[in-house]
This record gives sequence, C-alpha cells and structure tokens, in this order.
Amino acid sequence: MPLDSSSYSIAQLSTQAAADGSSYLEMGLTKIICTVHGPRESPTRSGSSSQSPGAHIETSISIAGFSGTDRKRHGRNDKRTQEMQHTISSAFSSTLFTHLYPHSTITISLHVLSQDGSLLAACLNAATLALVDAGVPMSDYVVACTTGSTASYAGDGEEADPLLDLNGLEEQELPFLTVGTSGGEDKVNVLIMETRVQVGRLEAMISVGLDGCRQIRGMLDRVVREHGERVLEARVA
Amino acid sequence: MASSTILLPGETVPHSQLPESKKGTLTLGPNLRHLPQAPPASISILPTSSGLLQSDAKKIALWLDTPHARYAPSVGDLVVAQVHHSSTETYHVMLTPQTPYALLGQLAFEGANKKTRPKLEAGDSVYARVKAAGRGEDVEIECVSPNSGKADGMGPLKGGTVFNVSPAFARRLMMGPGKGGFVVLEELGEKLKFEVAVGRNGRVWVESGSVRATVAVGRLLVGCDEGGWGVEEQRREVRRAVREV
Amino acid sequence: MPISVLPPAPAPAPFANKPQYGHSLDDDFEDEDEMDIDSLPTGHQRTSQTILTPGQLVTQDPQWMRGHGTFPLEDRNSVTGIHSTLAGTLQKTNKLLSIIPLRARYTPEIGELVIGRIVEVQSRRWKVDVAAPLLANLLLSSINLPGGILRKRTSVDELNIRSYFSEGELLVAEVQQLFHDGSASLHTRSLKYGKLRNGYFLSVSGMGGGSGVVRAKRQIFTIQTRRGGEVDCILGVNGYIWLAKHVAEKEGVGMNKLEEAAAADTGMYSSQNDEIGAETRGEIGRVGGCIRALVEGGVKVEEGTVKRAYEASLEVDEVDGEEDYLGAERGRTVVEMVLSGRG
Amino acid sequence: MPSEPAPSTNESTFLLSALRENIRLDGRALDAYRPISLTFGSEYGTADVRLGKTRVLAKIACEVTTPYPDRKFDGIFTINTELSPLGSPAFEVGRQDTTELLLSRVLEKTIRRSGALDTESLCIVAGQKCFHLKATLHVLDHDGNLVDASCLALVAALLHFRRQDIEVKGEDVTIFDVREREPIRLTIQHRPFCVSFSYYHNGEVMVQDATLLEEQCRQGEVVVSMNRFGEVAQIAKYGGAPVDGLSVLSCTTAALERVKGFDRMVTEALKADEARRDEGGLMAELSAENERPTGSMLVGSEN
Amino acid sequence: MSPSLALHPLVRADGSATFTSNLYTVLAAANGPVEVSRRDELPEEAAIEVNIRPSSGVGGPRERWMESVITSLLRSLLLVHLHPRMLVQVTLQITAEPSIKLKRGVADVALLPTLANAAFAALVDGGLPLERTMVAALAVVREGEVVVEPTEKDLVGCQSVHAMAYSMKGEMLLTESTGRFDLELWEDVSERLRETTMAAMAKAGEDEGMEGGAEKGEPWLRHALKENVVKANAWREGG
Repeated sequence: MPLDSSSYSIAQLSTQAAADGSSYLEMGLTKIICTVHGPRESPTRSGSSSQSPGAHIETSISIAGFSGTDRKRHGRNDKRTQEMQHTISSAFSSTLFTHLYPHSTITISLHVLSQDGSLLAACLNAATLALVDAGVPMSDYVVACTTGSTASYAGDGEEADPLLDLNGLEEQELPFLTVGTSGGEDKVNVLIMETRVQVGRLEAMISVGLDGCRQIRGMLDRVVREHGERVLEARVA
Repeated sequence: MASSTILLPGETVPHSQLPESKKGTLTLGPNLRHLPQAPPASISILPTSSGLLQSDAKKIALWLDTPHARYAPSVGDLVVAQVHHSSTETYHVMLTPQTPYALLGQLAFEGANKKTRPKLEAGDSVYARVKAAGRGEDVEIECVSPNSGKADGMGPLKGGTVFNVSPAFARRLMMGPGKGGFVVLEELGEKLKFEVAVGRNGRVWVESGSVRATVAVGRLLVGCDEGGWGVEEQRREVRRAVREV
Repeated sequence: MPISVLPPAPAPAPFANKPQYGHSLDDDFEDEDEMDIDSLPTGHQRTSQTILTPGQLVTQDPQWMRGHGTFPLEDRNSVTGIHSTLAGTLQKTNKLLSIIPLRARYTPEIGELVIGRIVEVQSRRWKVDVAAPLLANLLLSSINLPGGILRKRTSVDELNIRSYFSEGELLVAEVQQLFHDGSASLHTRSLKYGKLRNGYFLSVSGMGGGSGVVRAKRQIFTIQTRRGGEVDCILGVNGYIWLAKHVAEKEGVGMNKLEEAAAADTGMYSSQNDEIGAETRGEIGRVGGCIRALVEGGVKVEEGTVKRAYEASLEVDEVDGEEDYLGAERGRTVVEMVLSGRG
Repeated sequence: MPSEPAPSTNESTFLLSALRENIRLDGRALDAYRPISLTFGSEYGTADVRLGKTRVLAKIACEVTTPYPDRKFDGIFTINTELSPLGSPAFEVGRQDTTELLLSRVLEKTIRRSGALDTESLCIVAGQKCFHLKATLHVLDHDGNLVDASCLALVAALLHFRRQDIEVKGEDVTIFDVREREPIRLTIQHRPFCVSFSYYHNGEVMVQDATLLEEQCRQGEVVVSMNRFGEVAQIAKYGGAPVDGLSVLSCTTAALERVKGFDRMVTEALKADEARRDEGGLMAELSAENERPTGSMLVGSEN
Repeated sequence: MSPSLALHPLVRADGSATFTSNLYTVLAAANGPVEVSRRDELPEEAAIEVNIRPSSGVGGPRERWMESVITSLLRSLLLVHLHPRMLVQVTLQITAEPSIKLKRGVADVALLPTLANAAFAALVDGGLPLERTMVAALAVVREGEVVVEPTEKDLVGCQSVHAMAYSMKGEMLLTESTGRFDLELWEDVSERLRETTMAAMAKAGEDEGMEGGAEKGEPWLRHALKENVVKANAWREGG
C-alpha cells in the first residue's frame, strides 16, 4: 500500500540553532518540533545514583494546549504522556550506541504543536531526525506509523481492509496500532495497540504497518541526505 | 548446647542462663545489650529481639539468633559483595540492597600494588571479609587475610552465578558439615564438581562449569532455605537433582 | 539598534515532488553498496562528498577496518559489512574507514585548545564544561599558581581554590589527557592559557559541523582593528570563542621563569575587567558579528576567514554607511565577499 | 533514593547463557508459569493472587457519588495502583516510577478501555447519582511479572465483587444495606487477561512469567492482553531490542492459550468460593436469582 | 476471642506480620536499617518512617495523623541510637475493615491498636533492635460499661473509645481516646487495658497466678513469637 505522501509530510533538520540537534516534522496535521540536547554529563551524580555504563535517554513531551480541537490542558504528569515518553526513551536506548557515552544523558524534547492522529509515530520519527542531526551514533533509524482496520472488532476478519497512517478521526473510530521498526528486515522495535481487535486481524495490520515504515524510512533518509548535501555545499563554497 | 530459653525484647536474661565461668569477661553477641546502670549485684542483660538464647561456655559468649533479620556486617564475616562503582583508591561495593555501600580498597587484594591490582568493573562480584564495621561508620571489606597477607580463597569471583538466600541460612551453611543442619553441599560434592562461596550477607556464589549443574546446586540451596528441608529430604532432593543433571 | 524581521522560510517541498528514493530498505542497502572507496584520497580534511546515513552499508570488502561512526552487521548471507552509524561523510586513513558526522558534539583530543566554563569546584579540582559529552577535569596541580612554577602546592591553595577559578568563570586550556570514558583532563600550564577576561564569549557549533571552528595552525591570533586597537581572538576547537581587548605581553618573547612569575602575580587570576574603551568594545562586537555571519553562512571559522570577514565588514560599511549590526542581508554580503576573496 | 539493585555481572551473564540452552534458573520451561494461587477474601471483591513469590491483592470498593458532567449516563470506575515498600524495599512511597506507570497503564488499557466493565450499569440516576467503583491494587511481594498477576487479581476481584442493591422511584433512591438485600454482581462484558513475554538474544528466546531477575536482564517485553475469545485488548512493546514481526504474532497465539487457562481458573475459583459461602444454604435462592443477568452478559460477548 | 498474629507472611520485606483483631486486619512490613535520604537523615539515631495505607484508595490526613501516632510509639520501642543515619521503614496495609460504617474519629482510634501490634510484630520479625515488648488494645465504654476488645456491634453507639499500649513492665506507651468520658472512667479503662495487655505478654507460669487469668485471655503475643522462634530453630533438633 503506497503511503499517500503528496503534499503531506514535511520534515526538516537543524531547525533550532541552540540545540545539539533538532527537527521539525509534519505528518498530516500532526506537527512536531523536536530538540535533542547532549550527550552531556548527567546532572545528579551523587554517590547513591548508579554509574550507568551507557548514556541515559530522557524524553519529555509537551503537548500544546492549542494542539487539539478540545483545547485541553495536558499535564506533564498525564500517564498517557508519560507512557509515550517511556516508549520513546526505550525505543532509542536499543538503537543508539549509548555505551559510547558513559554516565551522560541525552535529552529528547518533543513539542507537539498540532495533533491529528499518529502522535506516537510522529514523535518517534521527529526524534530520529533530531538525533541524526545531533550526530548521536545509531544502528538504524527508528521509524513508525499507524495502521488501522476498517471493520469494527466484531466483524469478519477476511473483509477487513487494513489502512495506513490514521488521522485523529480515524483513530477514534477504528481499531489501530502504532508500529515502529529499526534495524532493517522488518524488525519491530515498538508496537503499541490500545483498541480491541480480533487476533486474526493483527497479522494484516502489522504487515501493512511494516510496509508503511519502510516507506517512511525512505522519506526520512532522503530528508537527511538533502540536508547533508546542503551542508556540504556550504562547506565547499 | 542449645538452650531452650526463648526471650522477648526487653526481658532480662535469667542468671541461670549466664555461662558459668569465673575467669574472663562475658562477650555479648548479636541482639543482646547490657544495661550498666543496673545495680552491680544483678547483671542486667536484655535482648533486643525475640529469639533463642545461645551460649558458648568455652568462649564465654552469649547471643541471640534472629531468623529473618537483614544482614548486619560484623568484623570477620565472609561476604559476597558486588562492585557498584569505583573511585580513585576504593571500590564501593554492595553487601545488601538499600544500604550504604561498603568500601573495598583497590589494594586490599593478595599481592596487589598499583600495577598488579585487579581491575574490577561495576557489577563484578568479590568474596571478601569484613574488616571494619561500627555504628555510624562506613563498612570496610578486604580480599586479603590480615594475618597471612594471603587471599585465603577471597578475591574476585569469575563466572558462575550468585543465588540469594536468607542470611540465617547462609550462617548455618557456614557452620560446617552437619552442624548447621545441612548436608546438601556435602552430599552434592560427592557427585558433582563445583566451587561455592557462601557470603554471610545471604549471597552464595556457585560455579561448576556447566549451566545445568550450577542451576541444580543453586536450586537445591534455595529450596533448602525456603522449604526448610530436613536432612532426609535434603538427601532425597540431592539424589533427584544429580539424576537430572 | 535596527532589527531586521526575516520573512518565514518557505516550506520545504513535499516529498512526492521528487522521485521516490530508496523505496525499500533492501534497495537502500544495495544501491549504496559500491561506494568507490579506493579512489578516495586518504588523510584528514579530505572526505567523500557523498552523504552516508545511519544504518547504511559502507562496504562488505573485508580489506577495510572499522573506525569511528561505523559498526559491523551481519546480513542474511552472514557476510559482515561495515555500516554507518551517523549521517556524514566517509574519511579514509590508510585502511581505516571512519564517518565524519555533519554535526556532533565536541569530542576532546589531546593537545587541542579549548575554552571552558567552570561548572563545579571540588576539593582539588574543577569540573569544566567544554561542550563535550562529559565535563572535563582541571586539577589544581595542572594550573600555574601565582608565585611561579617553582612554588609548591600547599593545603592553603586547596582551601583557596575558589580564588583561582570559581563557578561560572571562563578559561582557555589545552587537553592534556583523556580518560577511558572519553572525558578530558585540561591544563593551563602555559602563559597563553588561563583565566579569560576583558572580553566577550560566544559559542558556535563545534567540530565536524558544516560550520564552526576547525582545527587550524593558530587558534589564537590578534586582529588589528581600524579604531579600537588590537582585538585578541581565541577560537576554542570546541566551538567556544573568546574575543577580548588585547593585553600587551610583557617585554619581548623570550620569557624566563622570573618574568613568568611576575606576570602570574599581576592579576593572573583576577576577575576584574580592565578599562575598555568604547571603540574597542565596538570592534569586539564587530568581530563577533562577523563570526556569527560566517556561522550562519555555513563557512568554517578560522583565522583567515575571520580576518577576511572583518575586512569585508568594513567595506560593506563604506558602501552602505556605518551600522553595527551584521545580520541578515549585510551578513550574507560579508560572507559572499569572504568566499569570493578566497576563490 | 532506594532502587532495585542491578544484578551482578555474574548473574546476568549466567542467566543469559542459561537461556541460550533453554534453562531457567528455577528449572521451569520457557513458557511455564510459576505456581499460581487465587484466593478470595471473606469480603466481596477481594482477590489475592500469588505467582511464585510475587503476590498481589486486589480490592474493590464502591460508593455513591455524582457522575462526571460530560458522562451523565456512566458510573465512575477507577483503578488505583500504588507500589509501597511492602512489595519491595526498593519502592518508595509516593514516588512515581516506571514499574508503577506501566502497570497502571496496562491495567487501564486492558480492563477499562476495553470495556470489561459496563460502566453504564453503575449509573443510578442520570447526571445525578452513580456508583464510583474503586479498584485498588496492593503489591505485597514483587518478584517479577506484576502485570499478569495484577490483571488476574483485578479481573477476579471484579467478578467476585457485589455492590449494594438499589431501588429508584422517580428521584428517590434507596440504597439497601447488605443485610437488607442480597448485593448484586457487576456487569462484566468480557474477561481480559494479560500475558507478558520477556525476550533475550534479540527475540530468539521468549520467556513467560519472568521473575524479577529475568526482568532485569531482558532486552525487552511484549505484553498482550486478550480474552478467551481471541479479542486482543491491547499489545504493548515499548521499544527494547527489535524483534521479528512474526515473533510478536506468535506471542498472541501463545497468549490465547494462556488466557483460556486463566479464564478457567477464575471460573473454578469463583465456583469454589461460592460453594464455600453457600454452606448455610441461605444464599442459594438469592444467588440463583442473580445468576441470570450476569450469565446472559457472558453469552452476549461470545458473539 | 483472642487476636491472631502471623509472622513473616511476606518475602521481600525484611520483617512482616499480619495481625487480626476483632475489627481489623493489618499487614505490616518493616525494612531496616536501610539507607535514608539526606533530607530525613538524623545524625545520632535512626529515622523512623511509618506509612499507613487504607484498603482502598490513597491515604489522606487521617492516615497522616495515625502515622504520627505510630511513629512516636515506635520511637519509644526501637533502639534508634544503634543505627544512626539510617532508616527504619514500617508500612502498614489495612486489608480488612468492619463492614459497617464507623464515625471517623471512632474509626481512627479503633484502628490504632491493630496498627501498633502489627508494626511491633513486623519489627520483631525483621530483627530490628527493640528496647521493650509491648501490646496495644482497644476498649469502648458502652452504657457505662467497659468493653475490652470490642466487636463491630460494640462500637456502634458507644460513649467513648480508648486505644492504649503497655510495655511488659506495665509502662503506658500510648493512649488515645475519643468520645465523652471523665478521668475516673479513663483510669478504670486504663487499668482494664493494662491487665489485658499484660496477659498477652505474660509468661506461662505467671499467667495462672494471676487473678482471673482465663478471662484476660491467653498470652497470644508470647505464643506467636515463641512459635516463630521454635520454627526457625527446628533444625537444631534435627541436626
């Protein structure tokens, strides 16, 4: 299934000069700014805190009050947000070469300006770009997308048509999951599903998701290369 | 031998239970304290926990055993410690979780000098003896015998794995064959080849070269601790374990 | 001060306008496979002009060795290849392949000149921020103490440690040693190193970026400004830059120990600025503006470019009339002049 | 700040090499659970689950309150998980930690979001009065796999719970004391259970019901929640080392088998508990009356 | 009915105990001595931290108040100076409560003896150094009559509720009362409670000598602790 990407996704690197790495990503109407700081020395190194062999990855997500339609205030202590933060941190801790940076911290800050579905996926993609920009070594990009299933959970599995990259409205109506890959060859890094669905439906959903991730990886890779070429041009000039 | 006096915290130890030795001073072991302000005629010794009063007439010692207490380091104890981090001259090691780290000098190994000292990483295990432990001060351990300057079996523990048992069980294991009510290690030793280092802090290191055998030894120890097996049961379980390996 | 309002940058073109690139992972890996490594010249400062991205296969040829920015990965046919971990360019040093990132935090190396900020004072050392992943160490024994090199360190010095450097103060130093975790140990045992004052700090992205400070023959130089006298420029390899009023060196070049001691005594560790004239301040600001313009234009910052940019800024002033601000259009003009001057 | 100490290098290296040979330190098969025991308390809505050394106690309480203004026809159902030093000296009172966060999120998604409890049935007078059902989870001993044990305890407690009976006459609501009228069961629409998989060696070794040590050494986990009809309530794989898509799918297959076992076990335990309570014979007729609505709901979810 | 006490029901905590009175069941865990946060560290003695957790929901001001009462009681029991700059942590989980709703103030006082006994037993189990042995008990005054160890029914409509704890030597360690009563009545209650608590700790020999020993109940605390010790030392006979 081709990802409908015409005039749809926009991504940039090095958008914030003050950060070690930064990116701006749009997936549909979901818009995210990501900044990466570090690796830098962990602030608390008292005797009791453990001397971790590798860098610690901290993620913070701030969701702007105006990002959704309902103008809800999203507290930092919201458990849903905290869960996303945990997911992003642990997704990257297996992909980044954290052992190169003992007792230091890499901070990923995600600012959600507008949300319309696929929030976790967009956050993961934006963070990947910002980390590449920051020059943190990684074994592969982490790329993610959402897939849904058209029929409700009670229906017959055969007729259900999986769909890719859901917007907010679709997420409310359909069972869906977020799948993130890294390491190539359809390796699943992140898989989060929060809606009820018949078990038979999963296989199709996951395989469509993996295909979507492959396409998104291509996009992100192109963005990185174009950015790199621009940088090189300036250097040579 | 074991007396049958069971005391509650704050009860006075009956005079009849004091070791009958005129010479030498009475040594008070764990969980007992002496109230000096009491009239001199009556020696006032109070237990701080509930337990069975133990006495040793030869050493003129008196102590109380508590079954479940957290391990409290005391000088001379052998422990299995885990390196947490290192600073310039010392390793900071863990004896029990959630307690301040004990100190292990980087040169407190057999024949260690600046060049030959063993390099330990966080997470490594050592078999060591408690060198100093006092109220309100840091616990110190060492991997070298203070008298001989030899390792005496202490030092870094390579390979194998560590099993957690209760400190009381560890102490009984260390009493030697038969005395602590355990025959597991002895029985096993006849059938399997393995190394073991019992730490008073409730950690037992086992290494046999084979995963299966190490697991078998560990499971027997843990089973013995948690199941409270009698001698016969221990023999039976050992036989079964050996068959499986 | 005039403020220039920049129009928002046009949104980058959406993906679909371009040909699909690297449709699948496998394509990616195989297409990029045969990079012509052999024709790449070996040595520093000379890297390939192709961008490598994280996860990409560099080569499967077993003759090459893995350097920084690469990792080994076995593919389905259990052939181990060298893959990139960074977005950057390939550098070849004999048989060693490394990836030079487009941008990264500073990685200290022995002998490099850095500018740092004191973050923490400990009993016998300072912790210094040098824009690296870990804070650098500066031992009390690695600094020159007032009273000359022969002076013995005493416990009084330990107690007075804050009188040499205290939190927030800036210094220029050299990387003396690296620890196994990659953190640096600094020293200031030379007259050109030590506490910084009488000037202005700015930070640009460090090594490996498209712009910023690069290692050069001279990191410390003096610009003879038109009106404000001489301005000292210290370009820390870590991307920290110090611009200050030039302080005349005491009597000649061949300093002996006595003179060193004397120099050390006179306010070596003073935190007070000297009197700086308004014109000098203006010129310091102009040099700062030039450096910022260079960074914005993606030009590397080194002695040559900074000096040329300064000259260019004066020319711009002659054409456009005098103005302090060197942003936006004026900045771009300066950069163009610098580049054309070189070409 | 107390924390669970990291296992020593000896322990983690050994555990990994043992798993390479498909050996677990306690002698279990990779897909075997530790002995499970489920007991109910004397009060309704109390379930105590032991999973080896892990032990969790779920308690359900109910009170009358006003519903949320935006959800007039729904009662309130909250799940509260707090880890205390009871479960492990490493837990601190009032501190937010990841274990607790993930546990509460998984339970939230598995039980609340999947609609296991019909919250509409907790409504008394729309917009004015409703029941607030509070489920509290006490972790008494933590030796790994809190998620599976907690979910099992919570579902069992919900099935065991009886709320006070009510009578609505226009605006007047009478709430009957337990002594006056036999309390009634909750409307449970389906019974989801969690099955957690820990994996090692890049997903080549998958282990069910990991102990604390196994959890500390793992590369990642996959938590699958589903009911015995194969409806998946949630799946969570929060990062960790990447694994094949196929092995995630095989987790769901294995989970289904396990869930069927859990379901059977809960049913039997409930039956046994009822038999015990029924000894007096007094409750026989009353409970027969209550059997009907709950039974029909179960059938309903089978379609 | 004499209260029941089970020692070491938990695995992870250093010491633990389940105590069931006529009204409540409390599960107690004691950890210590463990590392203490800088903020709570005391230079000369161990800090004591008590946490009370209601059976459902999270604790509030009532629990905080009970915590402060139990903390000061434990301070008089523990030999805190033996572990300076350390922490003794006691967690008390209420697992069963009376099914009827009690008045707030009444319920708080009524819970105290159960909490105290459970906490004490957990400390003993955890081998923490104690200065003395104690037992707490509850009494209510109902229609002018003192009822020791009341049941749910006794609590409804009582005039006053009294929770007290005594050491083995008869020292009063805790007294909390609520309701309407005068000094004379309080003295009467405290004497009755003293007898009850002393009986719970009495040695077998003394018990018979006591007047109306049977009525006061058996020395359940001594029995429970003794049993625990005997069980732990069973191997000595076998070996």
